[in-house]
Amino acid sequence: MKKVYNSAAEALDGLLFDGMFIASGGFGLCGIPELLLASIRDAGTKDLTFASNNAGVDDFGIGILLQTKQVKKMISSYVGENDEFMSQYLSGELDLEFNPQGTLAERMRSAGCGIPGFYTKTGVGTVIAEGKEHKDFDGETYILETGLFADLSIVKAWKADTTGNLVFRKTARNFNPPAAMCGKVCVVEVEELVEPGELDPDNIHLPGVFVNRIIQGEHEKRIEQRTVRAD
Amino acid sequence: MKKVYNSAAEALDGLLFDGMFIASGGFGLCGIPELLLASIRDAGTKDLTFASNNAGVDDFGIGILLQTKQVKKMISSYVGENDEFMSQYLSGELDLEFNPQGTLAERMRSAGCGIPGFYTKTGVGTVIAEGKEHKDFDGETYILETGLFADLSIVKAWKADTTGNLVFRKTARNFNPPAAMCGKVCVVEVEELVEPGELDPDNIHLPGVFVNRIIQGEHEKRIEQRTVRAD
Amino acid sequence: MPWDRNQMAERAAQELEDGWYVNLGIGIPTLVSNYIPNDIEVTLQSENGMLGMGPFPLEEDLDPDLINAGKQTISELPHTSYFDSATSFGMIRGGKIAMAILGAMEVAENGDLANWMIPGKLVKGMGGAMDLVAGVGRVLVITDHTSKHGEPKLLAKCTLPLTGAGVVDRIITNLGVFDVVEGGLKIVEIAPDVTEEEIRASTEAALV
Amino acid sequence: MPWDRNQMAERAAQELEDGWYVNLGIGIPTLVSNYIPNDIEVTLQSENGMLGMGPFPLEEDLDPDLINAGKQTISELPHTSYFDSATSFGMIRGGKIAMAILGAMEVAENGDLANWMIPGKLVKGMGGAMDLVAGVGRVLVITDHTSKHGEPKLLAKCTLPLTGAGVVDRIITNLGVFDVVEGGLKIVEIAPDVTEEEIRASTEAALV
Repeated sequence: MKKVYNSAAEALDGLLFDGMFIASGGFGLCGIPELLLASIRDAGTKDLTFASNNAGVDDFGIGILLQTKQVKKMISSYVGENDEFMSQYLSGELDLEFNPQGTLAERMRSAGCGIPGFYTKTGVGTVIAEGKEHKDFDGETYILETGLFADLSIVKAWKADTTGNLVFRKTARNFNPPAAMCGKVCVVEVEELVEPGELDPDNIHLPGVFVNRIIQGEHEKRIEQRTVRAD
Repeated sequence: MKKVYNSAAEALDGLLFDGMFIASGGFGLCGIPELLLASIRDAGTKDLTFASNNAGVDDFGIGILLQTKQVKKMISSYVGENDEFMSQYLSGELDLEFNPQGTLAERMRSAGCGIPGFYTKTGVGTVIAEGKEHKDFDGETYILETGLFADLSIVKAWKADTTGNLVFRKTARNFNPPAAMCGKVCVVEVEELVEPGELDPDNIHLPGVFVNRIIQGEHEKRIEQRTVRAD
Repeated sequence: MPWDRNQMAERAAQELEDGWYVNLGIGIPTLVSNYIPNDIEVTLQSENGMLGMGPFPLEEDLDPDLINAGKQTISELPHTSYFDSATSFGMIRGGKIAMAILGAMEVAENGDLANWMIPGKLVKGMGGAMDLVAGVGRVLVITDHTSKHGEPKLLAKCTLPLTGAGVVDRIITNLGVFDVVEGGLKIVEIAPDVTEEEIRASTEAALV
Repeated sequence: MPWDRNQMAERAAQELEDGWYVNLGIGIPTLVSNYIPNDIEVTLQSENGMLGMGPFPLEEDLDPDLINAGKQTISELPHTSYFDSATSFGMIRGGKIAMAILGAMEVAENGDLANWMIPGKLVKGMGGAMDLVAGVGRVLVITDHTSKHGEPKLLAKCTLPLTGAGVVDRIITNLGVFDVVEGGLKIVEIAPDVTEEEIRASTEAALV
């Protein structure tokens, strides 16, 4: 069973359809599946729903799919870096479901772990709780949040072996493992592809069972807020 | 804030009380907090409830606390390796709550992650589901399982740095991370204690925020089923 | 002649597909690993926190930190990964494991499985079996067709506490291969020199 | 004289205790890290998946894979650890983070906090703020006492969508320090040369 594909287009072949639900890893522009996003733009797949913590910037990340109006709905915790997003949202072209960041991450992990619902205190007493089931545990009130079951997961890792074992680097890990877990199919792009045995089995961040297809490629890895100290 | 203590007794000082609920890591005799268990036996703390996948064998692991009749109740998935357990259970001296193994692990993780309840398909239609809330999601029936909030977590790791960052080795990881997460206080025993900076920050299996006290010591690491192949 | 333990395991190995992640229970299911066809890649999961389980270790490689779910010492492979129990059952419950191959005390014609407890007698616990049957893609049971006392194990209804309700997909016994279908069990294959009459005589479950 | 931004941050840093894990929000809360007393150890959490956040990096150490929750490039420390977002919010929701220090648009006398949205105007999202205020041990708010237009920010009731209901423990403004107590806000400390009358004049919340 070969998991390694030659290009993003090849790896996504047969997986894309209009109206589909895609979960994407990344935080801001850090650790985003930039090659797969570009390939989805090129494929022209429409009416997409994206679960992704952010919406990229105008010309990078999910932003490139907003420019082409391929996105119908975003499920995100923060979209403040994207003017195109704002204008499409305010004009009613784009649907938006805000999720608290931890709730979004847990909804992804839950779906991947066969958990269709869990209770959390996050959002109780806010607009987030409206219409959701409330339940008391030990005298405190919690709300029911549901698993986010996606048609496709697209994620970015640092390294993979050919069996799909993944390793991430620093804060580029972020949403990638939970996003990888919640899709029916998971496609991964990596900077470096190695043979089985080259990764330490104690330090696999996401085991290959969660990964279906892999591509290796060059990454721009754009920095969003360049901040340095003097000395 | 010093997390490193000189002995198991010192690390447990002030934390033990009769009737308390302790979550323990380990699977079979692999990765069990043997030094802390021995220290709890020496302390003589009574009427303990233990959440632990197994109950050890007669003279090792939680078994040593069964011999001294310090355990009132076990929450476990499999206790088949322990004659003392069986006789105390059948005579009514010991209370037992069977949890499916995955449900037990997730109940620990959930408590540690502030999730008081989650739905699972595991156990639907079996004795495990009796008396539990049933709920349908997308046409399938699930049962509500609750977080296991313990008074104390006792776990065994391979290495720790002095700030409590933990690394486990091979299958000795098992229940240790979820057990560590679910206690009000978490005490860890390790084979090797290192300085901050000696562990790879990308490969910390459990961050120090989950760890309150650490001891380093010699471990017997007994093998339960010694199986080898000829050549 | 009915199949022996190894032949049942060999037959079960034919159910495996290339690229699958599979969990093998204790007993005959463990033997399946000896018969995985050479032309497919199958990765074995051990629910205590390992993917890519290897064979028993050489004497000099014995490692107390490396055991399988049956608590036996084992070895690792180049593509092995280790993880904690919550993650392990995450992949099980989440349907990422294609198949579990398990033993049985009783299987009912509706796919109910009992393999963990005899009230008042055997109180060991379900371990990971309930999670496996509820979560994996396909549940294959390997069991002798009858008990040591000659009693049928494929029943109209289980008498023992269930491991899972309606969870079994296929059963391999020493007498043949059976699918759980609408209305009962369907005979898929019969072991060499075994007759359908013999099967019917030792089966309580409806055979359709 | 009322406190300036740095003085508010310095005052906030006195709230920290040895051994605490703390999450600092964007804006003035970020400045708190400059004033952590030398005799205590405080570990900063960045909710995008890092414990042990260091200062901004040197030019030559810039790393696109190493950013904080404000998307700024940062550096690591010897005891740093990285983890995924589910684990990150696990420790937040699970109460392992002792304190969050956050900014505010409005705080109500009952501890309600609004700091994420102005309907029809500012639609950026709550990020991790709702999880933080619901989960951490203690919520400290740092905010100017009044808005740019001189309107009170400590209110009888929030007018904006809430980040959390009844979640704030203590508030540090440029005029003083306030605790959320039964019946309203209690003045804990007054900035130098500020009078209680000035505070009362610019506060809508009940001061008890």
